[in-house]
Amino acid sequence: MNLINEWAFIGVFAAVAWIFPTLPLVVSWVFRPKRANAIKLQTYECGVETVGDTWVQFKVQYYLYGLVFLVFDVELVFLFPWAVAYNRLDFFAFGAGLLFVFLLTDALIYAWRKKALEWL
Amino acid sequence: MPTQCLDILNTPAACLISSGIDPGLAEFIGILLGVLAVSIAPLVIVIGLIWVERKFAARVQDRIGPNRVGPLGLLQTVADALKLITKEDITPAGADRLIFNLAPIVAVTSVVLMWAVIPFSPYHVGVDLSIGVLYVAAVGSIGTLAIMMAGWSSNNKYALLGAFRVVAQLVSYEVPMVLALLIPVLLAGSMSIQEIVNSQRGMWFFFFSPIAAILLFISTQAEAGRAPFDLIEAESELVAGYNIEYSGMKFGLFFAGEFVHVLTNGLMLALLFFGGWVGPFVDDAPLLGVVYLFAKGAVFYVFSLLLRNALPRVRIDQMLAFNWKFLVPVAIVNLIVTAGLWMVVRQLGIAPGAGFENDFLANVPAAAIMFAGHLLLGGIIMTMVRNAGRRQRAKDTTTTALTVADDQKMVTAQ
Amino acid sequence: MVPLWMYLIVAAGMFSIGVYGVLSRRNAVAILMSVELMLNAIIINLVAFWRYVTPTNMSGQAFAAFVFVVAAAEAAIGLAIVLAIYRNRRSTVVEDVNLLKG
Amino acid sequence: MLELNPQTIAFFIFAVFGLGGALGLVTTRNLIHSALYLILSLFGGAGFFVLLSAPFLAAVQVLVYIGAIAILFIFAVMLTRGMTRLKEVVNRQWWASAAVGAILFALLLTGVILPVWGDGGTNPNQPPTDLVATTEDLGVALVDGNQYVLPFLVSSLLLTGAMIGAIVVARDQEVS
Repeated sequence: MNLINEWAFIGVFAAVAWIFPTLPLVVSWVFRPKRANAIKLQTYECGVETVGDTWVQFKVQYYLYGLVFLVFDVELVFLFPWAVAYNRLDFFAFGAGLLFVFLLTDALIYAWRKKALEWL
Repeated sequence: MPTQCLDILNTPAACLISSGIDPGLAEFIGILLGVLAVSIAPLVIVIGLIWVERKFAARVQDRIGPNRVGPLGLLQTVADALKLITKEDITPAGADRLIFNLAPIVAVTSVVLMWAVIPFSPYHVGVDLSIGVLYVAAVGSIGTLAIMMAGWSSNNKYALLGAFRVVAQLVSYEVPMVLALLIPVLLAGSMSIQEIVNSQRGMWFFFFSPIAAILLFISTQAEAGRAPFDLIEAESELVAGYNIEYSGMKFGLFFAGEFVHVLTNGLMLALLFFGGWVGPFVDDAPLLGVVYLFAKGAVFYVFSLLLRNALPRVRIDQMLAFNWKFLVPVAIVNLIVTAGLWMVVRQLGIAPGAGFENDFLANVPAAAIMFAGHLLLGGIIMTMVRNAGRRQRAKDTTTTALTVADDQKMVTAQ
Repeated sequence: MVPLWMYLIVAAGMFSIGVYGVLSRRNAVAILMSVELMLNAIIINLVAFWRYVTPTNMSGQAFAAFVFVVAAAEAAIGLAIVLAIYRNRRSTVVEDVNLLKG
Repeated sequence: MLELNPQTIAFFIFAVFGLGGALGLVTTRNLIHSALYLILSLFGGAGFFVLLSAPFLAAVQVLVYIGAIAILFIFAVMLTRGMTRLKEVVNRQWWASAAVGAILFALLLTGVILPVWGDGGTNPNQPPTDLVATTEDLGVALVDGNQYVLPFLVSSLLLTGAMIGAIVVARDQEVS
């Protein structure tokens, strides 16, 4: 199988993987009772009507976790080609990878020291 | 040129061509058959898994579990599915309809898509992508998006709050997971999962890097949202978190997605560290590979069940601290140590060279060195954790002792 | 295969739409999203030229990978600034951020 | 001119994803919808990378852009409350911006794309070879002393700096 054929498989697979969960939803839509009223459609918040906008503000801590994750994710993705080629590499390349990971660790240590990883 | 029809199970396209169908169409039919076989499998298996899960939990809790519908309650899941399908489905007022309906579909799709690259035997594999491992990580990260969509579109504060916490958990645990996935890639020199399994014919990668295998198990457990990391559900605190507004089949889809995810994680762990379909006589009878793979995957699945039933739920701050202050540093050190040891082993010339990957004995010296190195590393980590725990406990006891003394003083003063 | 110019047209279209978004949107987060769109168009261009001109050389993919890094850094810093401004001014509309206007 | 094979069909699907997502992104009022349109557009880009035989970059696109950057955008939208549904989406000079975009597109068309348009262009419209460099070659190139080892390390430094800067800027002052 050549490259494009492989990905054609993934494409057809994605389409089928999309259809499979849709199918029960459609079947359910056909068979299920549809007798909605205002009370049923209320937001489920302990029987009390929703107060204010749902899109309330959240603390910035969530953003910091996302941020640290983003930086790590990008760097780890760079390590994948390095790991694939590892059996062809020499000590110099190992050193380069090591330095790369050390710079990454720096960022983690900084975030740790600055308590950006604490759940406050 | 008429291609020989060797094996209808392995090469359906060739068989169709030899029976006189247009090659392009035959190829397409072949792809479609493969897709259907691989994508139906997880959805059928999940029906059995739910039964296993309920029976297991029941035994742990000294109950019988489902036992009415069908023999041993085997058809209970089918009855549940029928009930979910015919149940009234409520989309809350103010919800973002399109995204609300899309979210469960995306959640299931992201998990099922992983099955495209799982090799079941030396010949039976959906498609052996050259970037297989990265594909699994990438497809898995779409699941995070589904949860965000579900939480936001429900127009419910609990749902949004739950979604935020879940996404913080999922993205955090993705870091040690990807770091652990790097290890088999590094050892095999390829991201293709089939190739990774092939290079474990002599020796499982578990013996080259046991710590990475443990890291992968823990982080995938969190990725699938299983106890002790089941803050995704957290029925008692977050009233079910992001899927609070979901009912009927849409809720069922989230549920099914979680079950398939746990099994997929077990299979991935078996493939990347425990040899996948490798086992005796697998070259003579390729279908034995399927049995080996699922047996290995089932072990991890049952272990996951055991953890779920035995452990209490952790708090979110403990969970995130455990990830960023323990798992990620350990994973980074593990990567450095594994890469360094592997380099040393190669320079010493005892790494199993080309042609000797299948030989168990040729792998022993390299594996022994790397296993010993990892044992040492594990020992150091455990000692550090123990000392840190002792310090913390010492601090805690002094503070509690003070407060107790203060209380007594206040009592006597009164 | 699909000829090169078709990829270039799609990339140019995405880039131009991104430019429109940057210049016209009022919300800072939307502006940052448009910048990401422009960077993505650039990556498509790099990879398309790599595939059609020097497919055996690594430079195209390597540059694309570095653009990914820049995009990630841009998103992280840009959104952090937006959040900081929002904390002080209770707004993410760029026209409201006129502290330096005197 | 164009033969209708699966690859061409896939190209057009991804082009619709990419351009449709881009248009949706700049025109939608709701910022969460904008972020989802951005994801659609990026998904089209990932499809292009697959068609261009760079599956590694496609996976990176999904993992980094959709899995991390888009999530960060959604977080930021949620954190800036009340800004999700602005009455006026665009500023007063939107028509000027549209003109700038259109002119830029026309310039790109005449300057870059016309020379390679059709079969008579100066640049090849068919790739010279089906042989492409693999992820392994990329890995070797990234840590080769004569190739990209410096950018490789500098990119790590850039990300570290970006993270430190973003943490300093984004944190609540009262926390420290």
